[in-house]
Parts: sequence; C-alpha cells; structure tokens
Amino acid sequence: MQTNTAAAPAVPAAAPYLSINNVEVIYDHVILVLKGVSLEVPKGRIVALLGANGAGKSTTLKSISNLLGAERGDVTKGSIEFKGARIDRMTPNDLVRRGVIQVMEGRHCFGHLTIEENLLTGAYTRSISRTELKDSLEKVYHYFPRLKQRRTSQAGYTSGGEQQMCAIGRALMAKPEMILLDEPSMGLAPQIVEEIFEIVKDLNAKEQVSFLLAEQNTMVALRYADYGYIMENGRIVMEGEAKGLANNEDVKEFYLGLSGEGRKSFRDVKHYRRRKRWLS
Amino acid sequence: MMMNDLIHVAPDAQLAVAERRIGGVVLDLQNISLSFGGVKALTNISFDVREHEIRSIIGPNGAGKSSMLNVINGVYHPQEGRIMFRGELRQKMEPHVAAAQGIARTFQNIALFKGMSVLDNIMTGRNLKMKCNLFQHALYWGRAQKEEIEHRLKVEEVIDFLEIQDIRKTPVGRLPYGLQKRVELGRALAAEPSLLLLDEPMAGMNVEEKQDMCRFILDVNDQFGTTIVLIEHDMGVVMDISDRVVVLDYGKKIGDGAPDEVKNNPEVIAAYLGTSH
Amino acid sequence: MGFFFEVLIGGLLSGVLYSLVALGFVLIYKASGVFNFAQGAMVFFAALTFVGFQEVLPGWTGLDADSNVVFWLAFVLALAAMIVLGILTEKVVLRPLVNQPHITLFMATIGLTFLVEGIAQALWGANVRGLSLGIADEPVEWIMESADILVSKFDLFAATLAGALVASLALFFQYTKVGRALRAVADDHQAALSIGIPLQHIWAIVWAVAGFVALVAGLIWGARSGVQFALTFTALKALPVLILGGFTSVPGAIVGGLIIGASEKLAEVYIGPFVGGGIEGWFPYVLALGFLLIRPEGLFGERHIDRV
Amino acid sequence: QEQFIGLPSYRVGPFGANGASLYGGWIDYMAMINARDGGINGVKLTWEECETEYNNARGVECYERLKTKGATGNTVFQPLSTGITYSVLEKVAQDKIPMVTIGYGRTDAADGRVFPWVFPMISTYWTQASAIINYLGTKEGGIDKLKGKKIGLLYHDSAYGKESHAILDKLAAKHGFTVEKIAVANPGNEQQAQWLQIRQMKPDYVILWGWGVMNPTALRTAAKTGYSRDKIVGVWWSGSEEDTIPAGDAAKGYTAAGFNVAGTNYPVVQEIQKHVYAKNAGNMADKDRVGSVLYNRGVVHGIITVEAIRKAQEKYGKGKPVTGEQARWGFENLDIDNARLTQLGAAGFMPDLKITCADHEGAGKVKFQQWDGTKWKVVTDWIQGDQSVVRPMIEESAAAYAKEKGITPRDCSKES
Amino acid sequence: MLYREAGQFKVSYQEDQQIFPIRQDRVGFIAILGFFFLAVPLVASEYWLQAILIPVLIFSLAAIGLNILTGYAGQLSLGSAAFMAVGAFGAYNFMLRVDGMPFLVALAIGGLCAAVVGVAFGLPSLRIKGFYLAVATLAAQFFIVWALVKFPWFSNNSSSGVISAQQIEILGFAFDTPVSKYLLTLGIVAVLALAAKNLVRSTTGRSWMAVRDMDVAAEVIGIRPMFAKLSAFAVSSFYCGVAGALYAYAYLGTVEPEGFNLDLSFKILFMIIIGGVGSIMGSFLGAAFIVLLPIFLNVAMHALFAGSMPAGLGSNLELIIFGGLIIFFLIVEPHGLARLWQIGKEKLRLWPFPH
Ligand SMILES: Nc1ncnc2c1ncn2[C@@H]1O[C@H](COP(=O)(O)OP(=O)(O)OP(=O)(O)O)[C@@H](O)[C@H]1O
Ligand SMILES: Nc1ncnc2c1ncn2[C@@H]1O[C@H](COP(=O)(O)OP(=O)(O)OP(=O)(O)O)[C@@H](O)[C@H]1O
Ligand SMILES: [Mg+2]
Ligand SMILES: [Mg+2]
Repeated sequence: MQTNTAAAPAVPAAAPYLSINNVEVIYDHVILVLKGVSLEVPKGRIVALLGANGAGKSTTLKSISNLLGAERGDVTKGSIEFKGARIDRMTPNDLVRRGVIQVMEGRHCFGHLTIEENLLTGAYTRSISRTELKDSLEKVYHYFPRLKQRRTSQAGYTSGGEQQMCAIGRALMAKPEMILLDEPSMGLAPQIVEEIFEIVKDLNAKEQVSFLLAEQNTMVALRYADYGYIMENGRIVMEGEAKGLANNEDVKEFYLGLSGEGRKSFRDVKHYRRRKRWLS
Repeated sequence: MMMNDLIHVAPDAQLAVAERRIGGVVLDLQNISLSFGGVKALTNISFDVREHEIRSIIGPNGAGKSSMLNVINGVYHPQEGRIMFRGELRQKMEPHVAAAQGIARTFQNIALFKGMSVLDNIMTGRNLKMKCNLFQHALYWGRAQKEEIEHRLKVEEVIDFLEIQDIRKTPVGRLPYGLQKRVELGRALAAEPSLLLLDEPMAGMNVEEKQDMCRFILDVNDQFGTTIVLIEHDMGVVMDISDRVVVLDYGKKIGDGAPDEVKNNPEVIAAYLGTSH
Repeated sequence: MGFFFEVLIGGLLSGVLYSLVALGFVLIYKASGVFNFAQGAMVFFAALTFVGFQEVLPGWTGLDADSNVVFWLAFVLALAAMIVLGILTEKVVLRPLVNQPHITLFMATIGLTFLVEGIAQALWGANVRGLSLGIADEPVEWIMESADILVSKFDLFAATLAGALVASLALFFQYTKVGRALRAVADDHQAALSIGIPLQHIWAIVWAVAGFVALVAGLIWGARSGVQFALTFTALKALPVLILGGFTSVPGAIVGGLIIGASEKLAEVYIGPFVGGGIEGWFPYVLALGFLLIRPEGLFGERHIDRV
Repeated sequence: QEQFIGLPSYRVGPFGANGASLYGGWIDYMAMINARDGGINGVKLTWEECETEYNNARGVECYERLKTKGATGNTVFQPLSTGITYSVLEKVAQDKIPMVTIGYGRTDAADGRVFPWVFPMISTYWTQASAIINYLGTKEGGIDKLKGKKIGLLYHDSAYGKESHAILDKLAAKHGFTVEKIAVANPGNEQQAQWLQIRQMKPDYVILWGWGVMNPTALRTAAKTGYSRDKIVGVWWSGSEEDTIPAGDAAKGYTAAGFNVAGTNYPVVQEIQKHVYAKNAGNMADKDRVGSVLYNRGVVHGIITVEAIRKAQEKYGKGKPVTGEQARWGFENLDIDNARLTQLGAAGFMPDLKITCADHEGAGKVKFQQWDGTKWKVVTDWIQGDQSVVRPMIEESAAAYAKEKGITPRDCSKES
Repeated sequence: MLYREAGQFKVSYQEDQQIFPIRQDRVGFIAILGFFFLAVPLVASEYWLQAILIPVLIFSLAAIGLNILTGYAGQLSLGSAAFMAVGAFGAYNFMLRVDGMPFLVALAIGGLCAAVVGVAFGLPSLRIKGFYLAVATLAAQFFIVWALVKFPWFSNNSSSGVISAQQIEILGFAFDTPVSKYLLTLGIVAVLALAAKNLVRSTTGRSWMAVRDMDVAAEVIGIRPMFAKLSAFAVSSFYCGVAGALYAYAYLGTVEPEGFNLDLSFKILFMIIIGGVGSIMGSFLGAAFIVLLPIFLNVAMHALFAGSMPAGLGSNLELIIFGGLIIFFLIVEPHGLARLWQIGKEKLRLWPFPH
C-alpha cells in the first residue's frame, strides 16, 4: 500500500479548471457565511479544503454544485468557473452532465431504495447501455466490496459507514470529472478511510478525476492532496502545497495535533489552552 | 452508588472529587444476539462495563456497534441474551425507562431537536427530573417557575462546563456540526446520568475539536464518576482515553481488553486497524 | 345470499373507481413526497376542460357534436391542458419550494386547489354538465339472468381501465430508470439534486402523468354524476384508500380501493340500519384507521425508517 | 332615489352552479324593473353581491357588511342557505332587517307571531313533504289509496335532509303508509349501497330529498339498479336542470316538486329577455339557462322582493326608499293574488301568495314537473300541502322556541 | 437602531425566562393589549366587532389549539373543526341540562369534553405518523359531525340538529352587545393564549417539541411519547373546544353540526401554516390573514370592477388570487408570517447595517 502522494502526475499549472472568485454566500437573507472566498482546482489535482467546524467548507462546495438554493442560501457576489465557463447559475443537473458532482456531507442516501438502486440512480445523467451500466456497477462494487454484500438492503437500514460508501459509490456512477467530496472520512473506520483515499488517488491517477475535498481529518487529507486551502470563519486564511502546509508550525499544532516533539496524547491536552485564530 | 451532582460541588471543589476508582460491574451483557430479518447485527456477544470506567467499542463499519448501544438503552430488543444492569436482570423495556434508570446517550447521526434552541435542547435533558404538571406549567407561576429556574441553574452549569455560553439561544439547526455534537453531549449530561453512551462523539471534528471533546469526556468521567461507553473510529482517541476496549466485527466479538492488548491483537489488526496504524 | 354478493360486487367495482383517484395521489407522493391535496381539483379541472372543449369544438370546427372526432379531439386537448398544468405547477409552485418541509408543500397544494378550481370555473363557467362515454350504465344481462346479480357494464369498463392503468404504472415505477429516480426524489430532494437528477423534469413528468390519471378519473366520475364542482370531493373517497393501501404503493391503491369499496357498502347495508345510516362518510376512515393500527404504513406502504 | 338590496350570493364552491342561476334570475328581474319601469315608483333598485361561498361565517360577515349600505340600509336579507339563515336569525330582529327564506331555512319561522322578522315564504319543507304525499295520493287515485304502501325516503344525511322525518312520520300515521328512511352521506356521489337496499325493499315510491351532486347520482344509480324513475319524486332542491342534465338519460321520467316552474314562455321572463338581454345587459354568463328552474326561482325572489317594497311604499310614501322595518311591513302584508300575478306576467309561474301576521308562509302549494330528457314539463296544477297537519306542527315548534328564548308571541289581532 | 437588546442585561435567570425578555417587545405587547382592550371597543364599528374581530379572535384560539398539536407536538390533524363542534355542543348541553350553570364553567366543560374526545382520537398517534395520521384524524372529523347530526339528543331534539346558544350571562351581567361579546372573547382568548405561551416554554412544551423533532431521541432521553402526544391532543382539543363554544355563543348564536365541517378544519390549518407553524403569535396573524383576505378581495373586487365584469368571474378571481397568494407567501417565507416578523426584527436589530 502506497501512501506517498508526491508522484501526482505533473500537470502544468495550467489554465484554471475550476475556479472560484471572491464568492459571498448569505443564508436566509441575513446570515453571511462566506465572506469572499477564492480558490482554484487545477485539472487532475486533488485539492483539500481544511478548516474548523462551521468555517464554511460545506457551503463553499454547495455554492459550486449549486445546491444552496434548496437551503435558502444565495451566492450574492463573485463568480464560479469550470473549464472556462461560468457555472454559477447552472442547475445541478447541468453540472453533473458537465462532470461536476458533489458527495454531500452526512451521507444522504435514498433510505427506501436498496443499495443497488441507490447506485443505479447515480447513473441517471448518463445515457448508457445496460452492459455499460453493469460494468460501472461492478467497478463500484470492486472498490467497495461491502456494498456488494448489502446490495439488496434498503439503504436506510445500513450502518453509517455503509451509507457513506454508498454515497461515494453513487457519485462515481455518474462518471464525473470533478468530484466535490464533503467529509468523506466522517464516521468511517480507519481502514476504510485509508481505502477511500486510495480510491480517490486511484481515480485521480487513472481516470484524471479532479477532487476538491473538504476534510476535518487533516492528517490524511494533506497526505493525499496536492494543494490545500485553510478556511476560518468564511475566509481562506492560508494556502499552499500540501507538503508545505503539513510542515507549517501552526497547521501542525492546530490541525494535526502535533506539537514540538510529536503527537500528544489526548489525555494530556490541557483544557485551558486558548485557540489561536488567524484574522477575524 | 455515587450520584454525581453538578450543583453542590463548587468549581474548585470539583477537582477534589477527581479520583477515578474503577468499581464493580454495572452492566453485564451475556450472549446477546440481535438480527433484523435476515441481517445478523449481533451474534452471541458478551462483555461487561465497570463502574467509572471508559469502555470503548470499536470495529469496522456495520459491525454492530450502534446496535449494541441501542440494545443497552432499550431501543432494540435482542432476540437472545441477558442484560444485567446494576445487578438486576433487565426485562424488555422502553428507552424512557432506561433513561429513568440513569442511562443517557448521544447519537451517531446527530439527534438534536432541530426546532429548539440550545438551551431548550439541554433543558429537555432534565425532563425526567421535573415534577410540575401541565396546569402548573400553564400558569407558570409559583412552583412551576421556581422549578424552571432551579433546573435552569443546573443547565447553565452544563453550558459553562461545555463552554457554549455564547450560543445558548441559537437554534441548534444553525450550528456547525461540531457544536451540535457538543450540545448533544450537554443534553445527555443534563440528565445527570450514571451511565453515558456516546456514539462517535468526535466524528467530523478536527484534531483540536477532538481534543476539546476528549477533555470533556475525561472531565465528566473524572469529576462525576460517570461510567462511559464510547464508540469511536479515531484510534488515537480510543487508545488514549479508554480503560478497556471491545472489538466487534460483523456482529461478532473479536477482541476485548486494555488498549494495548487490543492494539496488538492480530485479528483486530486484520479486521479493523489495518497496517498503517 | 344473492343480495350479499350484489352488494359485495357493487362495492368492489366502486372501489376500483376510488383507486383511480387514489392513484393520482400515489404518483405524486411517491415521486416527490408531496401530499397533493389538489388532486380532487385536478379531476374536476380535467373533466370540465374535456366537456368544455366538447361544447366549443363543434362551433370551431363545424364537426358534429356527437362525433368520435370531437370526443378524441377534446380528450387530446384536455390532456394537453393537464400537461401544461403539470408543468406550470412545477415551475411556479414546486421549484421554489424544493427541500421545504412536507407540510409546507402540502399547504402549497391547497393553495393550488383554490387556484385550479378558480381557473377551471372562470374558463368554463360554473354550469353543471352531463358527460357521456357511450357506455350505458346498466346491468350486464347474462349475469343478471343467470345469477340475478347486478353488475353494471359501465363499472366493469371503468374497473378494467383502472386496472390496466395501475398495472402499467406499477411496472413503470419498479423497473424503469425514471421510475427509480422518482422514488429517489421522494426520499431526499437535495441528494437527488446532488447526483444530477433534474427535479424539474421529473416533477413535470409526474404531474403530467397525474394529470392524465386525473383526466381518466374525471371522465369516469363525470360520466357517473355529471361534471360539477362535487368532482373535487372524489378526493375524500380516495384518502382512506390511500392510507389503507399505503401512500407509496401503486398496487396498494388498487387493493385498498377494493377493500374500502366492498366494506363500506357492506357496512352501510348491514350495519347502517342499526345506527341510522349514512355511515359511508366516516366508516372507510375508521376502517383504514383500524388497519393502520396493525400496519402503520398501510398495507403496502414503505416502512418509515427511523434509526438512531 | 335608490333602494339598496344586499345579495349574499355564492358563485363558487359546490353550489356555485345553483347560485349562478338563482342570483342571475333575481338580478335580471331587478334590472328589468329598473330598465322598464325606472325602478319602483321611481326608486331605482341597487344591489351589491357579497360572496359567501355558502359558508356560514362568511355569510355573517356579508350580513354585517351589507346591513348599513345604501341610503336606508339593507332592505332585506335573503341568504339562500339554511346555515346562514340560522346564523343571523337573531341578528335580523335586533337590526330590524327582514329575512326572507323562500323554500328553505327555518320551517317553524312560518309562525310570524314568534318570528316577526323571518319569512319562509311560499312553502316550507313540511308543506312540501305533505304536498308530495298528496301528489302521490292523486297518482294512486286518492289519498286513501296510499294505505299499506311503502314509500322510500332517500335523504341527504344532514340537518336539511332530516327536516323531512317528523312530518312524513305524522303523515304516514295519518294515511297508513310506511316510510323507509335511507340516509346518504354527504356529498352523496356514491349510492350503490342505498339503491341496492331500495332494490331489496321494493318501495312503491321514492322521495328524493337530495342536494347537489347527490341528485344526479341518485338518478343514475336508480337506473343502474333498475328502479323506475317514474316512481321517484324529488323535492324542489332536487328538481332543477342542474340535477337532471348530469344524469343524462337516467333522469327521463323523473318528477320533482317546485314552487315555480321552468320555461321561458312566461311574460315575465320574456320581459326580461326584451328589456335586459336584448340590450346585452343580462347577468347570466350562459344565456341558455335563462328560464331554467333555478333561474326562474331567482325571478320569483325578485318579484317577491319588489312587490314587498312596492307594498311598503304604498303605506310609507310612494317614490321614497323604505327602511328595513318598513319593508318588513311590506312583506307581512304582501298579497299577490292571481290577478296581480297576471299583471306581473307570472300567472302559473308561481303560486298566488298572501302573507299575514301569523302566517309567514303564504301559499303552501307546489307544482310537479317531469323531466322529459331535455326539459321540465309541468304535470300538475298547484297542489296544496295539508295545513291541518303542518300548521299545528309549526306552531308547536315555534312555541317551544319562544319558550326557550323567552319570547312572548305577538298578538296578531292587535296588528294593523 | 431602535430595536435592540444591547444594554439590557439580565441579572437573574428569572428575568431571562420572562415571556418577553426584550424590553421593546414587552412594551409593544402591553401597548397591543391596551389597544385591543381599551381603544378598539371605543372606536370599532359594530361590523368590525361582529364580523371581523370576534371571529378572528375565536379562530386564533382554534389555531393556537391546532398549533399546539401540529406546530409544537408535530401531529398533523385535520379534525380541529370537529373538536370545535364537540366544545360547542358540550357547552350547550351543560348549559341546557344543568340549572344555573355558570357560563364560564360551561365553556370550560365544553373544552374538557373536546379534550376527552381528542384524546380518544389521538390514541392512534402512538403508532401512526405524518400524513397517515392526518388522514386518520379525518375519521374524527366525519364521525363526530355525523354523530351530532344523527343523535338528536345532542341538539335537544331540534328537528334539524341546529342548536341555538343561550344568552351569555356572567354574575348577572348579560353579554348581549357586540362590544361586551368582543371584550369577553378577547379576555378569554388573551388568558388562554398566555397559558399556551407558558405551556410551550415549559417542560410540557419542550417535551412536545422533542417528540415532534425526533421522537426516538426524545424517548431515549426519557420523554414518554405517549404522554407527550396525548397531552398535546388533550390541550389542543381543549382549545379548539373552547373556541367552538365561543363560536356558538359569542359569534354565531346558532350553529349546526355541518357548520363544523372539513372546510373549517382546513381553514384552521391554513391559519397556522400561513401564520407560522409552532408560533403562538403566528396563530393570531394567520387567523387574521385567512379571515381578512377573502373579505378584502371581495371588497376590492367590487370597488375595482363593480358591474364591469361577469358576476361569476369576480368570485372565481377571488378564489384564484386567494390560492395564488397562499402559494406566494409560502414561497416568500415557508415558515409563515411569524417568521417574516422575526426576520424583520432581526433586520431591524442590525439596521442600518445589512448583515
Ligand atoms: N441552512 C443554513 N442556514 C443558516 N446558516 C447556515 C446554514 N447552513 C450553514 N449555516 C452556517 O454557515 C456556517 C458554515 O457552515 P458549513 O456547513 O459550510 O461549515 P463547514 O465548514 O462545512 O463545517 P463542518 O465541518 O461542521 O461541516 C456555519 O456557521 C453554519 O452555522
Ligand atoms: N433497524 C435496523 N433494521 C435493519 N438492519 C439494521 C437495523 N439497524 C442496524 N441494522 C444493520 O445491522 C448492522 C449493524 O449496524 P450498526 O449501525 O450497529 O453498525 P455500526 O457498527 O454502528 O457501524 P458504523 O460504524 O458504520 O456506524 C448493519 O449491517 C445494519 O445494516
Ligand atoms: Mg461541512
Ligand atoms: Mg454506528
């Protein structure tokens, strides 16, 4: 098992693939959540979006995939471009057809459909033959053998982890070029987290799928990503090559739980320490 | 039995209580089997939980960890097996009875009451302890008001403890995930439980937040002597803070013991930990 | 005994007609989780539009009012109107309300009810009209002669039609891509959006199909008791059928219809006289309630998943 | 000079079709009086509609809203809904506005001594029931022939439908027939069970006491179960085109009572055609419905309203608008005899009518019409209800009300 | 920045637990009460009192009742009108059959009758959820109205099932003018609304909301779903019952069972949805909206198009606009007028800054 990501294919720091410029998002007409966020995902790269709870990571992803409308959120400023075209007013359906798909935080499987039906709906936007569909399905099962076992169970009755796999698998069925992954590791066993990131890397390497992933598990995320952004309070406060970030002292302390001479036991962390904030 | 009491211990006096003594068995599960239709969620599982300890349950996804908690607090009723709680054989019962016996819990997929504020959510945790009736509530005068304020005081202590003073009045639906988890813990704590079941309390948090959460869990355990059953996927956390760990896999128990023991159990490594840890 | 069977059969056949209305509800509920209160109004709108066109077409085209051409032309035009209604509903009502609580959507369909009722009557007037499908509502003779049991030709025809509709829709939902997407949408609007299911299209499709079902139901009910405002009340007959069969089940609609139809008639005849009669208004609801106590999701409905 | 009449109408909802015809006829008649005669002795009639949707609460609001409109306030309140009638029953007395309920409303209000402000004119439900029995008697060749007969009563299971029970039971006892009461739950769009029961019982006649969609459904289901339509007699709310047209062929041969008849060949209707429709000013959207039963019933409402105002003007000053209180006097002293009916162009169109202090009903007779598949045809002359049975019942019921409410009945011998 | 709580510090939890913790709200509330109790009786015309204010108040009470059940406890019900009927007929029969029955006691007993019936029909809620329950409550709607028509005893054997409410008299004072009826209604509604507000901010209310938001979790933390649901049914029906009795006694005077039909149930449901599910104040706003809008449309139609439009079209247009406005409001604010009000306040608090 390889855990080294340095070997990401050398893509020229080419024309921006997905780029977000100065986006501002307001919920419910009054709650300002994103205060001008700009970031870029070059083609064929894995970009991690890191940050504490409530920093606005999910909101950023949703503003790209245009799922905000359903939550009474609004992009009030800024622009979003994918492959040179403005996509900020497109429907999610158009976006999926263009190859941008989001895996939402918190699983969101279709509870009353079986696992297999869940996966099949993932291919809704593709007009493909039965055999191709079968192949895609097999591919997903290959990545997630556990799903194959539970293929006939209603998704609502499967365990949290199984649902997470189902959600990711479902997105893969759409054969996307750009996946927005929201907290893929949440609630997954360590082994599976590792597996999922391997799958991410695989897809990235073999099928040139680009990723923008919002993660809390900074350690793993920085290990697999090429580039990282760190968000606080609706703003990007730091960015850089993943390697560089992983070695940054602040990041080490606040996001990796490493201080000075390595990892500190959770038992020994002091309660009264103050957290440092950039900006804001 | 040591009833933890949030009120009568002044903040600095609390430290004095902080002496962890692992006591006798409070909860003893014997040969529990549970299945749903064809799916066997738990097969013949036995383990026990001792007074004041932090007992973790780990295992791959779908292993049956959450189901185990559901069995303990009466949401699921196992087809086979015996449950002894505080020396008494547990009959089939409803969750609210378990709550009345002092078992509180948090949920894997946050189960806060979305339409209510943080304060109200935590206040519901004290529901069992409030004695006024509907008519007194309608009047909101005299006893009812006094009671409300009494309990509000206790809830405020939980709020202080979890450091969520500034979001008291916020509707929980608007909070970020991590804070919601914290509020959920608060709701469970408000009930002053003797046994606290935590289902992945740290999922979706970054290291810093996990550190905070660990601190809270350890403090609860230390200061109030609350027995804790914890499900968690972060091995760092589990290995650092638990006293004993049970490992489940596909509904079967494959390991049980102190963290170090479990960590080196080859079966556990194969099924769950993988080699990278 | 003959009387018993007569009542039973009459009830079963009426039941199928209830199913027909219930089907419209099921379609929309299954596809969007919306309890479409406007279904009754749609039945009214459809039937009224049909007879409205039947009235004006001879004037426009010079065709004979009783000709088949006028009938089918009116049918096609009414169907088109229903499709337009479906699409507009999606655009104006549902799209802005994506991901809102069910009760809000429910309420929106009540608003829609007023809208549709008002538009229907503003367009075609409030007159009560007759409607003929050319099938006499009279007993089938050979059954009458051989068993002395009354079975109406019209009811048989309606039952066959309803049965065919139900069967094809059931297959559609279970086995087609769109059918699956519809069920997905019902479970989680946002997730469905996120994987690129075009809610807009899906909803427009279901509402149009529901409009078609409403048209068929409107024609049959309209032929039975005239095209008038009271057609909207057919919805009240369909509700117990729905909960008994399960909101989400197409076959449930038909089985529920049969059970409700038969038992309400038997109850009216055999229990009614002891309590003063007129129990058909509430009996089906109480019966369905009884069933629900045993199966809270109806006979064939999807179980409510709540896990912690 | 204007006389204001508030119209609590309903043109939407389940009874919107009925409302449209009825208010159409009424308004057209008033428009005709304005156009032809320039009003009543020069006093123009004005009116305003207020949509009630046949809903009691909205009816009350309309009542309150309309009552102060116009120079002299609302002249008369005619809600065309029994529910609304009940809801404003006590208010009209306080506000001194007469309430006229022709063919509906509170039956015992026919006792004008207890209900000075309420006028259930022409014929009450009880009189009607009695007239129907008398009609059946004539069909059998004499009322005594009804002995031993079985009469089914298919009624709308509501307060309205139950109005028929007491009187029919009395008449059954008197004439020796039996009544089988069969309830139909609202709205009545399904009657399979009821008609199978009827098929089982084989009654000699069925009285249809229906409402709205219940009527065509009854006729259709009767046809389906093979019960002859000739033997079904409907009440006046079951006897309009709205009830028969939707039933199609199944309605052929069905007979219904009416306190007015259908048709356009009455001078009064032709006057309306001439003075209103010829000038494109009619109220009906569908001109073909002019002359329908309900339209003509509206015309009857118009005639009675206008005549009462005319009468009041005779006492209180011609050419001046009258107040509600004065209008009440007009209603109470209304006397439309046959000669006047002919002048009005309504001979045979509605019965002659004489209201007194004690008797607010007046005529107490109905005609029967039969549906021939396309239109209503009058088949009898005016048939009187049996006042010797009905009147005591009315007085008894009114007395009970008076007692409950602590009302001292008027002494009519002292009224001028 | 007229509206803000900055600078108002709470020194005790008692203060923080007041109904209106913010001073401006408190002042506003008292001003509104004063306005309705003192100013309105002086200035309002009989029409406004009789035809608008009294029904709005009564419907508000019924809406509060339904809101308790649906908005707070999450049990969708379509039977509120039937519970109103039980209240009306219950009060009537106690007034009729018990000599010297004080009006207010009869009113309360009417409410209690409704509560008992409500609990009986609420029993299925322990197993049935959502729209299934909603449809099941229709059983109550149809059954109760049927029973009231069918058994003449309830209407004191009146030939038509209609009851005529007795004169209201409290301690010898007859409430027979619009103003006195209005004040009586207002008083009762105000007291009950306050009680409702107290209920929903206390343990009872919290357990209702908990069951509404997530019943499994509620049970796990020790709330008995059965008790919570049934108490919601009882309280809700009590409110509806009292509203029904007032409807008969203070508003219409004479009522028939069919007056309490499904349409009325729906109307009350509209009120809470338009006003705001789970908001006491929303119940008032919703009732006012649903009562006033059709009247307003009717008047406006006449003012605008009198005579220039076919008669039927006007009424249909009203219907169309009414339906359209309901949809429009839902789109603008799915959480009802109460939320709109709240957002307004929040904006006011930030004013003049946009966020
Ligand atoms: N629908 C909503 N209405 C109002 N506020 C919202 C809504 N959704 C999110 N927010 C607020 O927006 C902020 C950012 O939320 P977001 O979900 O984007 O954070 P996140 O970085 O993904 O956090 P997490 O790690 O907890 O998922 C939070 O403060 C949250 O309270
Ligand atoms: N109510 C239920 N009905 C049917 N199957 C169920 C139900 N609850 C749990 N299961 C099944 O039991 C198995 C164990 O589920 P459980 O939720 O306990 O897993 P878990 O160990 O908590 O997993 P995770 O770490 O992913 O949360 C799963 O396969 C799940 O599908
Ligand atoms: Mg997030
Ligand atoms: Mg779990």
